[in-house]
Amino acid sequence: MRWLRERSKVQLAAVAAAVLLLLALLPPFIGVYQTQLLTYGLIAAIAALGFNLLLGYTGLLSFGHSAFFGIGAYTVAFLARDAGIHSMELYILLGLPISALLSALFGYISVRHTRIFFGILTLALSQVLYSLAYKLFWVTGGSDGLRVPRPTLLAGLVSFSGPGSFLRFVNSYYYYVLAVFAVCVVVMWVIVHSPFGKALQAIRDNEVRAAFLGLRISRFRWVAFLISGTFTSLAGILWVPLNGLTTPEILYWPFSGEIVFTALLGGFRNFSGPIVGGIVFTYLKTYAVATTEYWQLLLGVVLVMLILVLPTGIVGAVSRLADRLKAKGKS
Amino acid sequence: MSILVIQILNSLFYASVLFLIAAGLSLIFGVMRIVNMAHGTLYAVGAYVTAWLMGKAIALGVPLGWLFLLLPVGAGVVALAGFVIEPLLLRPFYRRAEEYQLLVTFGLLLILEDVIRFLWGGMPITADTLQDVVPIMHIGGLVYPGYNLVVIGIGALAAIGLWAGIYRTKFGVMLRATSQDRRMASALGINVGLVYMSAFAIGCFMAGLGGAIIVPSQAAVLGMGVDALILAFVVVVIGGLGSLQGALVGALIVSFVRTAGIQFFPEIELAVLYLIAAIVLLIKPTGLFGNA
Amino acid sequence: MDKPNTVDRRKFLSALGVTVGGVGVAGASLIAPQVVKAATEPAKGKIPDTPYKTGHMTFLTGPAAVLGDPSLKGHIMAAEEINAQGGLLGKRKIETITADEAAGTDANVKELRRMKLEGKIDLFTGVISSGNTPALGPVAEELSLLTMFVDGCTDFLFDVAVPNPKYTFRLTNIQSADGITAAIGAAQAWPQTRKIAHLHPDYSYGRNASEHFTLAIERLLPGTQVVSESWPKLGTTDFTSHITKILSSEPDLLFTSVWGGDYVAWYKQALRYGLFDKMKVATTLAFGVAPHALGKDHPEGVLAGVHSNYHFTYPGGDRWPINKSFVQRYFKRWNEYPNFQSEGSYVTLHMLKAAIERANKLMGGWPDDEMIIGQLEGMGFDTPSGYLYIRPDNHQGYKDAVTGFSKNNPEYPFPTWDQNRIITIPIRNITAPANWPKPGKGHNESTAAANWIKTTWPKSVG
Amino acid sequence: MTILLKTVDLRKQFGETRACDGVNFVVHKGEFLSLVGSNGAGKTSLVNLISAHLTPDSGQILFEDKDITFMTVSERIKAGIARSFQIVNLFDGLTVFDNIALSIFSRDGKAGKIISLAEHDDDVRRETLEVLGQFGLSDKTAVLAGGLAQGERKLLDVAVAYALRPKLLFLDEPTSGVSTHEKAQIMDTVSSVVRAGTVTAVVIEHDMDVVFRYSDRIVMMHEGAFLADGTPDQIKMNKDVANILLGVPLSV
Repeated sequence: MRWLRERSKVQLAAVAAAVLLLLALLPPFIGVYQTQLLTYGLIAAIAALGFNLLLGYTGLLSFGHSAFFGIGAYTVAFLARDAGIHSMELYILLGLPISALLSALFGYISVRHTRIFFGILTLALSQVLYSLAYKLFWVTGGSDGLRVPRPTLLAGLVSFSGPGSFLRFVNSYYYYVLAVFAVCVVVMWVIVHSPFGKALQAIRDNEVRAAFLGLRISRFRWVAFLISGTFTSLAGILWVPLNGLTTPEILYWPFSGEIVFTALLGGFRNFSGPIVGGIVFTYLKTYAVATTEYWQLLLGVVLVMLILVLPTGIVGAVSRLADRLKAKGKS
Repeated sequence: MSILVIQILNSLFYASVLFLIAAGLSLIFGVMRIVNMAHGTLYAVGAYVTAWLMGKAIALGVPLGWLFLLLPVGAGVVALAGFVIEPLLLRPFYRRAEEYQLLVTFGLLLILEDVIRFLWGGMPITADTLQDVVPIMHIGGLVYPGYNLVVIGIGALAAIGLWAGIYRTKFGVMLRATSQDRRMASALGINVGLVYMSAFAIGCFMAGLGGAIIVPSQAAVLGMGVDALILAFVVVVIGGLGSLQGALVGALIVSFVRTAGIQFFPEIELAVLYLIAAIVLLIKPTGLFGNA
Repeated sequence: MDKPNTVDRRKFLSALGVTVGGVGVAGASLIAPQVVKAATEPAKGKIPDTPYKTGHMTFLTGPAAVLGDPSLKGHIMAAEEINAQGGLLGKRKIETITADEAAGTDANVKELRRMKLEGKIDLFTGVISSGNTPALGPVAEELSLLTMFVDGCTDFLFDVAVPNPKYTFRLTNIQSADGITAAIGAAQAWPQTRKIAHLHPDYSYGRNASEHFTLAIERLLPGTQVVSESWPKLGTTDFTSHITKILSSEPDLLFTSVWGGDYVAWYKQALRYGLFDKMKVATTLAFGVAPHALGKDHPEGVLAGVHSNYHFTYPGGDRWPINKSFVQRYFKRWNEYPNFQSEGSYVTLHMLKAAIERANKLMGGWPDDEMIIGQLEGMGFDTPSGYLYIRPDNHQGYKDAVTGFSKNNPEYPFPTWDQNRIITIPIRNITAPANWPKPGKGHNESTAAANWIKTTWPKSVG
Repeated sequence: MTILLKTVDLRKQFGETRACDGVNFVVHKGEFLSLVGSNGAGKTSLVNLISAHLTPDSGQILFEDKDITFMTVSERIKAGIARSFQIVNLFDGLTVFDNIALSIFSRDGKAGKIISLAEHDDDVRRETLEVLGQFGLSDKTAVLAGGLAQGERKLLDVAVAYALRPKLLFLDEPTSGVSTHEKAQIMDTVSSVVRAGTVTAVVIEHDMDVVFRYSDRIVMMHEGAFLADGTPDQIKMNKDVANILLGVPLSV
């Protein structure tokens, strides 16, 4: 029995390692542009992974996750501008506790409600942050946002200046983000397979019954919210140096809509759904914007079709297809 | 003193339009349990259609007084759009989780924004001829456009009409029954599909009417719907999703706070509105007049 | 003159080089008129016939499309003209890919990288929002991509975001010039002003306009006070409460930087509240939108700014044939009149063409980017709006700032400028000189211009 | 016999309806007790009050001589009261195994563990498999609870509550909605599990055959109050019960 369990885990690890290796080998073949786009995709995947702990595993639809992405991004921008910090590790080490604290605060307020009220409350809270970032011009730069110069990596061992530094940065940063991404995936995988993760899913499926197992529902939701917000903040932290600038746009509610879109695109009832969704959405939006001035229409149609035809998202559809093929192979 | 009177009138004017949008949003939620994110954009459609029709009518030499008839026509066009949207896009989702319903209307928002641009382009469209049909009024030493009073009047009429329609007609009984318990209503022989479709169309009509009456005093511009949606959200959050009185009181609160904000604390006017919404949600998550 | 740091206002204004009127000295800064001619001389050396790819980013959607649409039209028209002559150096046809600026700043950064790295563009141009150029400038530099911003006028771009530009240029006047030009126009026309109300869109453009207007007006009209401030969000269409607030403060002058669709909605409401009868109104961008976006009901006598850049009626008549012919061709092509965005993006391509031709004349063959940049730096160029100079130190375009007063001239279906009251100011007199310290280098003002005004401008009297 | 649970004059009213009208309910340790009565008699309300799903208007609930009237759900579960639900209440997105394991994690205070894999806890694993074995669900471990047949769902529902190892277990109609054949199977399983352990069980049940066959004692409720209380044989003899419950006198 134990052996069986271990075997399936070894299989999973093997698949994950293969994907990781593939991702690691990609840059020389796809060129610098695709490399940086893929970096954006991995960052979006981290954000969606965090978001989905709430939607997919806890059953809470947050329409305000832009807040956490923005908290991460603005924290880095403030650290860079006001504290003169230019090390990626310090951004992460200082940014995470700050994000966790704010996520805990937002979560404490939000998890008292569920369903549509939870969604609207998170939306309202994120809009408070948005309007502050927008209005407090002298602190946040208003709509101009704040610039963040390229940080050093690995405690200052790798730094970027001089000619060709952009190309070097993109390549190094890709691996940096990939490593953080891998850690995030493992951590999130453990979380959703932990007793805590199981409890969240139980709460999602049946709140009343979960309470009659003695689980303290709102405490669990709160911790889930905290973890979720912190993950999404981490994505914001990683995003700023690549983008070079943060503006209130990433706090505005349509950006929250994009995060929801992302999770749905990949499939929020699957662990890997948001990861796939994050990467695919990054490409989808980039090429939609590049191809047509009616990109909003395109995204809207994709979204509606997705909900109509592929409610379980890409991963859900693919795994169903695989199941069907397997069943056919057996018969 | 006359300034105070005018600011109160301004607030009522703004509240009338906000009420029309928010009441539609609330009605749709109350009956169908759908938060319609495309609602602001439907309001914009109402504004565009009305302005466009008015331009055509003026070019055709229609007597100016008759232009008032175009206001309900503009709203009617949006209601017609509602009759198409509900069975086509929303009906397949009633049995699905509410996140799908939310997202499908988000998709609709994206689509409609571009459709507006495709049909009418990027330039603002104005319809201010209608505004000048109504004489300018004098309040103290200041002037005030009489048309704004017409808007306030329409807002008040719409509120009364909606209230009467819901609480004093047979259709209203069906509407309320359906909103209380869909299955029970269906068992009682109410055609739930038709009620849903009508509720959605009435909601659209209200949004469209909001757009139609505002466009003569402002202009139809791209992006007006997204802004309106957020404010309508604030209104229904404060008043209570699904409650008509809530939409009315919420609209009044939001527009008076906004006016006070503009007058006294212009720096944080916007943040204050969101904060009020967040505080109401904290203390009474269902809003001042809502019930879960 | 009682104190050394004060000066008579009239003398001050004339020292600034302010001129009023449609003719006369206004033309002084315009160099000898010459029509944009077809390249008659054949190019030297071997020129590839591959297309020259440009990426034009502007607002194709959203409320700012009202500016983006003319921008793209100007660009297309210039490309068509150049291509009709066979292309750049007679060989390389200009190809354009467009991008929607409304996709958001982060999407714009991605799109710029895509255009260069995947679309292999040779030139990046366009951009309207002052929120976007500071994001895109550094990206263009890191990509080593020749970039000629048409607008996105914030001082912040070359003051802070890209302090030592190599690949990045910008053609329109900088943002600080807007507020200062309006202040000079107002001080010139309405010296009796004492009480001023402000109405600005709540983002950096509005902040900048307000700050620089106030700095300048404090020196031009000492003793004025701000009696009311309003900051509607960009995209606001209901201004009734703002208007009432302004009326309640009973100002002599309202200064506003509201623009585009917001401005249209605003003036229509202000009209019905009788605002224009109660006070003078100075704007930075009333006439900045496509001219036909405004109606004949627009009041006369408003200081109608054009982002201190260009209005198609000036320089008017036959006095500056480049403009006359540009306006005619533009109208013929698009059946509408150009605005400053149209002119800016039109000029951008012609200026590039001139730089390429000059570089070719010097070295032969197709010039590399370094050589084109060498030609652009310090280049002077006759444009429809007058003489444009690219300062070599900060790659910023400079042309005389211009503003005027609205008037309903019968020949146009929309308001234009009163031809007898157009105000021009030599740009060097309202911007910080070349080596003036940038923000963060010895001072913490928001712009170099702000620090320069505070340090050097006297206070006027009289 | 030791008294495990006792309610004192417990009252709960919904509008005009008296769901519990001064109920004095006693459960003895180790017994298998059935709570019967027609629909709306107040059985489920009583269980809801005892399990903290409802708060009483007045009265007292004593469990092992401690006053638990104002304890929260989780405190009562910790004290040893668990329940199942009339309408199956499972975690449909979790496997059968996880449904049970979660009960055990929760009971042992391990449900908050975040950085450890649930399936790596060997103690919990062993116990989960054991419970599944007792309820005859061993071959369904990896199936999602949502994919079970109705009878199996009923069993799992009981098993989830049972896995909390309560001292007092309330089962609200464990056999409703299944075929007669399955009913016997479920009740056999449940009663054997209960009797094998140290659990006291209170079952709400409509099927009098089932009630008479498995119960040690039967309490009959009517309109929010107790009508009868006794062994199956005593209840069978009670005329009132027969009148109300069956509408016909029983032939002796």
